[in-house]
Amino acid sequence: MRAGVIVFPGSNCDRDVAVALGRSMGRPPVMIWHGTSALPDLDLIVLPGGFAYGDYLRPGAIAAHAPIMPAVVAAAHAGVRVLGICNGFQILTEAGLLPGALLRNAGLRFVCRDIHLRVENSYTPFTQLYEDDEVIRIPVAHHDGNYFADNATLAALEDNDQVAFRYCEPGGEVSAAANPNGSLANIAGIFNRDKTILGLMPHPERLADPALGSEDGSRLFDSLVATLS
Amino acid sequence: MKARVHITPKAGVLDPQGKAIQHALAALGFAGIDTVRQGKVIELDLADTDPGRARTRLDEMCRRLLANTVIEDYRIELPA
Amino acid sequence: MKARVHITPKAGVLDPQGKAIQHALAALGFAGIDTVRQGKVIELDLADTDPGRARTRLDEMCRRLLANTVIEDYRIELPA
Amino acid sequence: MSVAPAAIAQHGLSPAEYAEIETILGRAPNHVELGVFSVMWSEHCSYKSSKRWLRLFPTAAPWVICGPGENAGIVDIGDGQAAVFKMESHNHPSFIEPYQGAATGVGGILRDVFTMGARPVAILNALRFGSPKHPRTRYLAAGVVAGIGGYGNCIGVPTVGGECTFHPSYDGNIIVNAMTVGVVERARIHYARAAGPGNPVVYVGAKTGRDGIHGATMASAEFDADSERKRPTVQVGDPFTEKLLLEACLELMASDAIVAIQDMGAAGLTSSAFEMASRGGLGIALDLDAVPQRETGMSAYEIMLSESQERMLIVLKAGREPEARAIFAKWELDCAVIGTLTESGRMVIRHGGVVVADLPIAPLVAAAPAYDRAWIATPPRAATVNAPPPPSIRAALLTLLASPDLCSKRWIWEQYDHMVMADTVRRPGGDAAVVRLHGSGKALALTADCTPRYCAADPVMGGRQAVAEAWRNLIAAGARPLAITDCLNFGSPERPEIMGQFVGAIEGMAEACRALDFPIVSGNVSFYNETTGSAVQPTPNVGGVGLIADLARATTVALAVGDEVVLIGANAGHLGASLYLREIAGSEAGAPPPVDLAAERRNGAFVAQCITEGWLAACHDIADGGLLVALAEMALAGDTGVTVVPPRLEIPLFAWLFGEDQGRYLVAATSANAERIVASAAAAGVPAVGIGQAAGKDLTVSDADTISLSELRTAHERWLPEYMAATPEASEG
Ligand SMILES: Nc1ncnc2c1ncn2[C@@H]1O[C@H](COP(=O)(O)OP(=O)(O)O)[C@@H](O)[C@H]1O
Ligand SMILES: [Mg+2]
Repeated sequence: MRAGVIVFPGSNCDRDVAVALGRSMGRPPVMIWHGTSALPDLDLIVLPGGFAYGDYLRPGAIAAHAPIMPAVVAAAHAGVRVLGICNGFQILTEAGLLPGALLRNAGLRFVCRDIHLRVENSYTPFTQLYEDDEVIRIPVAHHDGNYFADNATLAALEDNDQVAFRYCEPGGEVSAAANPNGSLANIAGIFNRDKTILGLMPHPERLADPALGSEDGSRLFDSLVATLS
Repeated sequence: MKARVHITPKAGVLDPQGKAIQHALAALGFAGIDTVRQGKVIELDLADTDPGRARTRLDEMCRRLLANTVIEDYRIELPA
Repeated sequence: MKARVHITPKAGVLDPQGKAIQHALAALGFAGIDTVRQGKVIELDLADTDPGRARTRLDEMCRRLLANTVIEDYRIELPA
Repeated sequence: MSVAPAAIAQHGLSPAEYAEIETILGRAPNHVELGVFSVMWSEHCSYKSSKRWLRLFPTAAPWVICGPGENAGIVDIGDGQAAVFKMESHNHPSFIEPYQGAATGVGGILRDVFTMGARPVAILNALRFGSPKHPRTRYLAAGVVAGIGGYGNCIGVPTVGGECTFHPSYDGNIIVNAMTVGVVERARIHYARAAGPGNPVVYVGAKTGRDGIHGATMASAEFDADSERKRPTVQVGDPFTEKLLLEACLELMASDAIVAIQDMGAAGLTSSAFEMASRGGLGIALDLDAVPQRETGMSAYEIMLSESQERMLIVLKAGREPEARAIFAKWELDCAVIGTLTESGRMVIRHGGVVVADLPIAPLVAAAPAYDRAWIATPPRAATVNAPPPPSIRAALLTLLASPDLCSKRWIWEQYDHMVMADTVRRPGGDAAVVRLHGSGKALALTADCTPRYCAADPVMGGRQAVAEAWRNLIAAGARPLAITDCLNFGSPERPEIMGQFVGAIEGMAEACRALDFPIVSGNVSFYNETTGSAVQPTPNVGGVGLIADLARATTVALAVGDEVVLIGANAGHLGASLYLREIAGSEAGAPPPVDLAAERRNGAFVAQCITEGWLAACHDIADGGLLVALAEMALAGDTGVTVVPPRLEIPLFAWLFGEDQGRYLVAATSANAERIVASAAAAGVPAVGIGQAAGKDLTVSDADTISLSELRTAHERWLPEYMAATPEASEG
């Protein structure tokens, strides 16, 4: 698998995701500066977490217009897998590659903690090493992760199995109490229609190392390696 | 020319900030406040001299960058 | 009565948001934009019927909660 | 013509200090020069009241690479790497504008660390707020926490630990101290000593505006009301620009183009230029027209004194400017040559083509005032207090765990990204945070400590205790304590009682540092934390750094079923100045617990040895609230109950449970290892006694005093979120 991580000014999880991907791939991904306009040949493009352009105006809004983005959009349309984590998810919605938007957390505060996720669709290149309805533990760390879409969009997401993960209780129950940010239908991550693009607010790269307490996040990267190698 | 762009959450879109302000005002003892919405205002100093052209350009700026029309409405204000 | 409160960074106070927006607009090819400042606008639905009293109350809300006058200016807009 | 007395006073200079300025110059200073003297000779920059006392600190050890005097301290952590750290205050700005004040405090201390070439890997914060009942406390706490998070989260450095306590003495003066820890390859350490006449002086980072020009100097006659209105006293931070500045600086530092570099912090361009030149014994010719400016029409005075954030001053090797320009252009930051090093020993400043200041550097820095301020020792308090027994052990424990100082600070740390960089091995909530050295099996243990109520009762003992507690926390985390930084927050040094607190705290800290081989490598002093004669409790915050050579040896505080719990250290049931006394009996009386430094060292060495032997399943030091609180914290962390079986006691049970004697740890181990621990402790002369066993889901002291973990957890977790949610965050009280 050939993987590239886009580095925007203000990205700050670029190294973290490169390390986690590197563990799964056996070699590091390439790092791609936002200011270039051409991409190398890739099987996977990762938009990492952080605060691209300080999250000013709206998180992801300015990054969605970075010089590299037309190439990312073109590659995505050509079927190259794209993974957006946290700020990367915000950028994907702003760039129109994923539907909906991420609003300020309902609690209005930044929230950094482990949460539980229920795997909603394990038949994708991103999630094939998870089981359907499996509960995994992954951290969130964001101020604007409150997923919103209008009713028609939401219905389409559900109908097409585009919801990837939902915030849930440790036992798997999807409840308001388990929702860290007010997201509609407890949505933590979504696919595009073709399941070639995944955006999610939680950070799988942060629990992808036994020294940090869990490898629940590794399987996402392992899934991609298994599919794309 | 000085222009102002007002960006507000679309009707139907949750506005957690507005709700929090409303709650806080009530708790501070300010009664009779029905709804509160929070938006952004962006003030720009434009080189344009023709208001019509300025409006067209601002409209494009809003659609391309300043507003996210999935969740926001915008309104352009130019000097009369 | 619908009221609007505009809250903007005081003159001379750094406005990183405005700076970033100006920069981004330039990168998108919008020329001739001199300065950009970003502020907040808060829209309130008040039970008040007397504009004078509404203004006094809004002024108090601004000072106590809505604005931090160390770094922000505020302006109250009531229907004429 | 001499400067008018009013202008001298407005610049915070005494008549004697002004006379000294005329002597140095042989003439009256002009307005720009007066401004320069006023900031360089301010308490903040010159340490004029504290200098002679700071010399008491031990600052050397074989592993210390750089002690006080640079932007941050540096210690060797092996394998060609070094840890760089410092703590700093932003008390006053945070009181005026809590979000921006705290945010720019974090920004400033980050720069102090990366200016030395280190990549910041962790932030800590020490916060002291007024009484929870004070009308502004909630607003201030909410803003400060959001501001620290807002800056650290954006720049992508984890905020991994800190302290937060409440006391009415901080009603009018909160304490906001931030600490940054960075890691650097030894060969890439950069210092702030100018060298090489002819080398260019380069300004990089954000543009200069009229931010934060000293309040004291604002009323000066040269300015009309309008220019005053234009000058915000509080700076607004831009963490995004700081992130770019960090990456750009580290990229340039990877080459050998830099001779010297210093951040522009307090007193901005003035202090960075004077300090770099003075360290190198050189002069600088500065051209202010070249300074990147955010606003039009700025005066020389304003440019020299601006405290705009996210800026650095660099001395480059001549000819390397294009390299620097290319890197800063890539990161979209300003980069401008604004001067040249000279051999003149003078700072010659031009603006609009004319010389606006011409000052000798060495006399200005060397002749900075230094005072031996009058001080009187804090009168001792009675060693014993009359502490009433609690209504019940159960009720007392629940009250303590739910008290503002002891309750869980989760509400705070969940607003901080404490995991970014994916090396936070021990997250907030334990003794010390543990941050892995990237890509290795080693780690740093980090802690911030101080018990102001002890310092108020007895500054010497409180000073000792702050250092000892930091040391103990590092030991408990499985680390070898290396060194500390500090931030000394006190009232007005012009009052002998306050100066007495300061002197006492320093004496106590220095004793502890010496006894524990725990030198001070950097720090900061913040005086004048008082309003209308009412000062904060003396608050010498200590930030400790330790090394964990093998991550496999990092401990946890979490109890597990089957663990035997052993108390290490003597328990005399000391209740003076304790939280038990304050929270249960409503009294702040009494002397603080004595800190026996020899015992402290012995007990700590013993615990460290147990960790090395692999005997411990869990380890926690005993601090605020005493033994039972520490045990409850271990039970909650492990979600495992525990039954306390006290040994035969010569003191009341509640004193044994809630006393705050120092030098103690609770360790957990298998019963075989517990036996080994008790036996070897006896041989080492360390008190050790089994006090209970972990099992079930209750904490039990007696049948009547059984509390379920869920009840404990609710009590521990409830107070802060409920308090913060209770009423709105009004900015005016
Ligand atoms: N309490 C203290 N203990 C030890 N060193 C101190 C203390 N206060 C200040 N220093 C040292 O004095 C120097 C100047 O400190 P400071 O002015 O705060 O630095 P900066 O200019 O980076 O803000 C630093 O090297 C600092 O480490
Ligand atoms: Mg410094």
